[in-house]
Amino acid sequence: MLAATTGIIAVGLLVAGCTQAGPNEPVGEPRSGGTLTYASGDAEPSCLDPHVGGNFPQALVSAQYLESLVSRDSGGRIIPWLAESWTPSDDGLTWDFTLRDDVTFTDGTVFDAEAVRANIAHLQDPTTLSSTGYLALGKVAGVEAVSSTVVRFTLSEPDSALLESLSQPWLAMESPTALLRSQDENCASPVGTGPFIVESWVKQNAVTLVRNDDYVSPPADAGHSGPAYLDEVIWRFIPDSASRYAALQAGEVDVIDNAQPDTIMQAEQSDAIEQLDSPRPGAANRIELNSGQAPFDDVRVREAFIRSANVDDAVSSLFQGTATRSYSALSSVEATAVSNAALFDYDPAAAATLLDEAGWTESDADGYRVKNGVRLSVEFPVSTNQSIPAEQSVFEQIQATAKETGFEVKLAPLDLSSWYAALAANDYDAVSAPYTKVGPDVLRILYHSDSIVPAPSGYFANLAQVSDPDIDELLTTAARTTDADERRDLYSDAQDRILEGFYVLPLYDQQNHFLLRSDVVGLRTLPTVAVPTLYDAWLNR
Amino acid sequence: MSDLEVRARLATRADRLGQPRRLGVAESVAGMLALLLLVSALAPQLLAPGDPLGIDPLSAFEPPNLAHGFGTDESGRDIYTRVVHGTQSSLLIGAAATAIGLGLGIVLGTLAGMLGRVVDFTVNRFLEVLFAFPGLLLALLFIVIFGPGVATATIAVGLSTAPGYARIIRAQLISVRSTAFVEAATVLGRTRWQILRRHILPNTLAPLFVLATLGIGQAIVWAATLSYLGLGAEPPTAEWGAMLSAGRTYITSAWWMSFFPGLFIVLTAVTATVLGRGIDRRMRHL
Amino acid sequence: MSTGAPKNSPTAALIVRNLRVGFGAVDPVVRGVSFEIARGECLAIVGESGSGKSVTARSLLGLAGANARVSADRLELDGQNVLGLTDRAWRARRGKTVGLVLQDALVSLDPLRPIGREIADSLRLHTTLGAAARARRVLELLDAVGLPDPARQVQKLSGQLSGGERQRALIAAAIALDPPLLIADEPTTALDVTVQAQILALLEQITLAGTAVLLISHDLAVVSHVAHRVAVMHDGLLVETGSTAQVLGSPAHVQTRRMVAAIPADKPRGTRLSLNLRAADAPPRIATTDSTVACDSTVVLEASGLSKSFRRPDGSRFLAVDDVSFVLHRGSTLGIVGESGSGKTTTARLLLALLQPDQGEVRVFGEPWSAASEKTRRGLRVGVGAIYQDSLGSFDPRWSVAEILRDALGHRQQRRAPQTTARLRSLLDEVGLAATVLPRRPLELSGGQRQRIGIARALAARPEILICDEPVSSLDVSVQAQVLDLLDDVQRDRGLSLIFISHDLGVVQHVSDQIAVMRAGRIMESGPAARVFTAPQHPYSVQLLAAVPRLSI
Amino acid sequence: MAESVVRRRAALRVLGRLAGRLGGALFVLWAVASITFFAVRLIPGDPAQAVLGGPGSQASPEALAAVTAEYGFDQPVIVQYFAQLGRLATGDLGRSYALNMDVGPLVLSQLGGTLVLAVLSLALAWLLALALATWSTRGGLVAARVATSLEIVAAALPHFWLATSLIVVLSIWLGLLPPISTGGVAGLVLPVLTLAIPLAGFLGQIMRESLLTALESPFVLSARARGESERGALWIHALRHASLPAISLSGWAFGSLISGAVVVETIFARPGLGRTLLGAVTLRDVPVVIGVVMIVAVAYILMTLLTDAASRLVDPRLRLS
Repeated sequence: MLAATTGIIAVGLLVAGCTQAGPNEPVGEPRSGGTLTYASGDAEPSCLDPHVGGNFPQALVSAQYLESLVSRDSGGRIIPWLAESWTPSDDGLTWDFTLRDDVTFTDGTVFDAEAVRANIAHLQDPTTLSSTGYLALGKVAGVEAVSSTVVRFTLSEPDSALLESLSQPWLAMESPTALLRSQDENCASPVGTGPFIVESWVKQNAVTLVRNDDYVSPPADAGHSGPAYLDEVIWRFIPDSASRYAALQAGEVDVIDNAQPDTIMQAEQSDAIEQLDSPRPGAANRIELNSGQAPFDDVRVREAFIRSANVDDAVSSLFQGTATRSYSALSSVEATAVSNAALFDYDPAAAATLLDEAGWTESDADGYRVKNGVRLSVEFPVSTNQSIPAEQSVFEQIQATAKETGFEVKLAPLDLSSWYAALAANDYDAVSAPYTKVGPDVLRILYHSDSIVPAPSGYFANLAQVSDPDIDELLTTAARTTDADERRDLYSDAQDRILEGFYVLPLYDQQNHFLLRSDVVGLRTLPTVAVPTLYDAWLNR
Repeated sequence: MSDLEVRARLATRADRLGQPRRLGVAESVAGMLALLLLVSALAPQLLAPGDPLGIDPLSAFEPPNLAHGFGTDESGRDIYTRVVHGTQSSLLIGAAATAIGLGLGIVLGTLAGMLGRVVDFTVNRFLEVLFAFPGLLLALLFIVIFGPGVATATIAVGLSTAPGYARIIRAQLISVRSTAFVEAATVLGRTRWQILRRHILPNTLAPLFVLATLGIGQAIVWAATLSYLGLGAEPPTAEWGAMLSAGRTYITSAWWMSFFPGLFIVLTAVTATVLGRGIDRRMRHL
Repeated sequence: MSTGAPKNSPTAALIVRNLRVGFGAVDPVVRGVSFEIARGECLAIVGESGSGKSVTARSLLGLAGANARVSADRLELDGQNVLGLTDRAWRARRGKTVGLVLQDALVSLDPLRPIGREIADSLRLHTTLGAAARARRVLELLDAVGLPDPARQVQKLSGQLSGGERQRALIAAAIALDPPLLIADEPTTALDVTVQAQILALLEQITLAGTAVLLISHDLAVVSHVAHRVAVMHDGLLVETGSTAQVLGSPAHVQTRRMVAAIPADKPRGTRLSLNLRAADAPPRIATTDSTVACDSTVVLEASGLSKSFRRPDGSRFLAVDDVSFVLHRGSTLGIVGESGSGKTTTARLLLALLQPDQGEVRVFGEPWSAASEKTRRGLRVGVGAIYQDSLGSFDPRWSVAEILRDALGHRQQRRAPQTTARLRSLLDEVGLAATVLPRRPLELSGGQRQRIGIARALAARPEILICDEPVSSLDVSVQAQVLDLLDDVQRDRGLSLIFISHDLGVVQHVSDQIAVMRAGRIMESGPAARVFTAPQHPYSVQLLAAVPRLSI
Repeated sequence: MAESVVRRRAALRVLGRLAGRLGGALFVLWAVASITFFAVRLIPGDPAQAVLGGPGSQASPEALAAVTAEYGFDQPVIVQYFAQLGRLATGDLGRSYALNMDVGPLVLSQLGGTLVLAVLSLALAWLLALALATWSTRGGLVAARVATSLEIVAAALPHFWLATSLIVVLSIWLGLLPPISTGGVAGLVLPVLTLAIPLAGFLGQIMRESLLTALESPFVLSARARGESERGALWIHALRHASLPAISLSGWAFGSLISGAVVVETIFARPGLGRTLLGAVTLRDVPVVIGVVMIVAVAYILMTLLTDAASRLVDPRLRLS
């Protein structure tokens, strides 16, 4: 048992890329009891049910009380969770999931095929206002309960990403009885099968979770079985990063997320605080260049911009080694990620020649390039909600270095809605938009020309406005292909074309750093979307 | 009552222990500070030749040292340079906001004070309503509508100070209108217009100078607050409030990033107050 | 009256030898003062503002101030030396062996506390009396100072009492433990004459009861009633001390003479009040009918049936001026006299057309004045000048004397023009001021100078009528005398017609040809000054005249 | 009989004043509501969109339609206006776009925290100001100079800077106090200090000023002449006078505390109106903004009535006329 525990943690840490072994190793036998306070820097969700809307803050907290049909291990393989096994039909259009028969929701409702059907229905019901889950189920035509333990998904076309989609917290299973309640009630206290139960939620302050003593259904890669160790979890929302870290220092809280680079560096010095780094899956953090309009409709200008931006120095100075530079469109945790450093060297000279070739020959008083009277300027709206300060500083440094080559980068920090508005109005030349989704299928969402067509809300995911039939072709086939190797090849071809087209300037993985008091042991993140799970965590006090 | 009215009220209770004629130590210091601020606003290059936006990633987060008196920020920019260059935008915002507030205040106040009961009543009700949005609330409401940014923040601060100015000006007008010397002028057979021009307006507007001085201090603090809340000027603009909100992130590791801009805001506000009091004391003693 | 007690009598309640009081570095304001007061004796220290009389009084209670330097050869209260007492020891004496009554009880009693409490304080501090006993004593005291219906009054705030009642309450507080010595600092200033008389009577009664009373005043006439002995203080020294009769009857020191001469009451019209020191003994000019401008019968100003009412805070209206009529003949002076609230100031404002009457009208030079529109009136205004009580307030604080006068001359534009400067000089000359005042602001001038500037401004427009509202009531007697003389001169030289409004019968009697006695907005009695003052008909006039403080020797 | 008449008149006057006050208050509320309503109509963009959490939500057209109908955004503005007034009259502040709950309960749940903060800060500010004022009147000229400087500087301190400085020094360097509100008393110290210190600067100046005036006034002189001690002069006479202007300032002070709460609650992660408001402003959550503004307006009006009553309590003269 102990061996298993540490072993698994070791695996988890391999991924984490940062040892959680503090000075107070070796840790003793896990002890039950105690209250853990988690301080989240993400915005407080407006609804604790991740079906509604579906953003990362919801994923973070709901992972403590909701569980999905499947999960993913640190190697990226899909592993059983609430579903013990699954079998796709040969045409890939129907999937049968065999469910655990020993699981009940914390309100006593039995977890069965009917429950799954109800959940999928709930997700696809427009009045639920689901967005993430809704999109992920785009190809799911229908769900039926074959038996109490077998549920069948019928697809409109093969979907190689189905399992990855189902592994995400936004598609987690909730008690159908609870789902019948009004949305307000369900938002305030969603009912799942997880190791903890939502006890109360004081808006603007904290969510209180208590242990689910009847818990039986940890994912296959969990550190132990049976109920969680912690009695209680206080889930606080402290948006101000400085206050959050100070609170951790003062021992007011035990775990914080969205740790800023400088605080991570401080934590390295301190014995009392440990770090847990677990990059998010899906796309890397990158700057997308709007190839849909001038000046970036010209590949030479796109390359020139990328070559003129000194990203390496910016990242090293601002992230102080807490983030590694990425040369890929995908997160480094994606097995299928293709990385090509050569394309992204900082080379002002090359950039200059490229601009000359592209016709941006003259330059004006301020040293900016000009082409027939038009200054070479780049509109760059920045979402202050989605880009942490360090990242905004990276942009500022890119602005500064690109200036030397003659780019005028106009940074415009905006609140979320104005930012979306700017994108919807196609009022941008460069933009950075994180996108978290399990698996390489994220590429289809981000770079398939279909995604240029705005949703009713005006939002569209293909912000680089990549419109390349070949890429479309590759991505669509990949999404249909269930054979792993074939799929990987298709995706790597697609990535090559995207990278070589200089549509994106990769920066680093979506940062996902946690800091914890060193007496918090066994905390790990789910390899699905890298949200922490407190199931294995215990207090070594 | 508004911030401004309170400040004004405090200022005009001229420091009883200070001799009116003699220039107090505090005032001479404040005077010099004001001079420095003006210089750094008009010709920052004289005090800080560097480039406030010039980055130097390799010397980021340096604590105050000989090379960088106030230390450096996350991109290795020199904080001293930025603070000095920030004076301009900060003072400008403060001045603009004050101008807006004062302008509106004068219009409203004069309307109320000069155009008889009905107007006075209406304007007063209107002001009462505005006062139900204490302090920043009016500004925040305005920002909700027109979105954040330097311009809106400036206007917002201006708007939320306007009622204060208006009420003071109105009161001043009314008190001057009923003074003995205005009556004396009537007795000397002066026309309304002459009296307005020679007595009422000068005696009403003179105190506004003090008000404006105090007001700028307050406006700067408020504008900085808005920037700090991320609703005003944005980084990397060298504006004190914006610098503070940038520094806030690193407060646990790099206190100097927020300390020095804040210090300058406080200094400016104090300077404004002391000068305002000084000017006021002189004005009422001759 | 008794001519004081023998020196160094054992019964002396206060002995002061060579008292010196100074503040900061400047030379002392009290420069060696010596006097004593016996029980049952009333000594009056008389002096003008700045003579150091109040400081003297305060230092007798050890209240000269934190930064005051007090020294004396001898300072004994009730036979005990009080030089260099600790604050604690002083506190034990204050209120017990010496009581203090300040002027204007409105500010001398805590406006937030019922007077009963204020009076009970000294009992609380110095006796072991219980609350009930204190309450009883307070009632007795209020009764003793002649406050009607004490039981109701004790609950009232000083603001709810009339000036007289207030002053009585204040005295009651001071004599609560009946201290051997009572110091009364200007106890009757700012009171109406009739009330003043009552308070003086009260003080006299207290003296008779055996208390030593030190009366501080600027007004010889006031003290002459009650004081056994008078000490004249000037520039920090007692220049003359002696029995009231002797000091006032045959003043030895020039300062005393100046002050005696300055008392206007009973001095015929035209008599000089301010002594010309260069010719100190020049016989005062005797008033003759021809010495004043021949009062022809032409009416320059006429008020007929004037009425004006105002709204009270609670909405009810009250008549400030009620059917007032009079005429002003060319070259003569009409004195309007009345106590506070009699409506004289409202009348003045009506005459200046700063207010519109509800009924009746004012005619000037036979022309409609109050009835006319401001526009047409403006043309006539040059003919009607005004002099105000608060001269300082009547000047724009931002203007220098030069600007004020230039404006009054209507020469604002031609600032440097020679004729302007000439006019300014002659004006200043006329009001007896040097050209050096021109660049200064009124705030920097003395009260007397300000009032002279006020007169100069009024004269600048060459008016025929001057309306003077309490022009001298805020001035020291000698200054008052000078200003009154000045008015007399300019009237004579320019043949002006004056309306002279004042609460001070003495002054009015001195300056007026015709007199109107006002009370509660109505004119009680009017007629030639001589007649009204010698043979008043209306009982109110009689009462008023009886109360006028005269030099009673 | 004259008595009774007087008393009746007095009673009528009181009633009249109360009625006037109430009317005034209602008017202000109505005006505030109207201004805010029409003001937010100026906000660009589809409100239905906002309800669904902004353009980012990728809301489906069905959802948009549903919301538009539910909130009556398709109605003419005037209809919506009266509907809104009606709802407000019944205490219904509408529904938050972002927090997806009714604004009324939300705001009320946040009100408590802010009130505690404001009241405590006001109290502390009073204490500080009083202490400083009394001390400075004792200590002579030097003390007075020191006091003045302290007050001016204090009054010039921006909340956000004071707050962060306090955190750095007291929590991070010295580790004395928790840097965020933990719900415990310790967590209240820093926020209250942050709000109280600048306010104390203002109150202190005005108190000291009026304290000196009172101590130099003739009635205190006569009290001293009666043998009253300095302490007596201070406590029985002067302080009462000194408190009057400060009391009348407290209405304003409350307002400034509310705006201070916006900053303080954000920095110290305290639940409260200020933080709610700021969140709503950044998310353009209009109903919440209106709700908070309305609540603050009500609180503000109540506060002014309260200070009014307080000064009547201290100053009997006000009770007379």
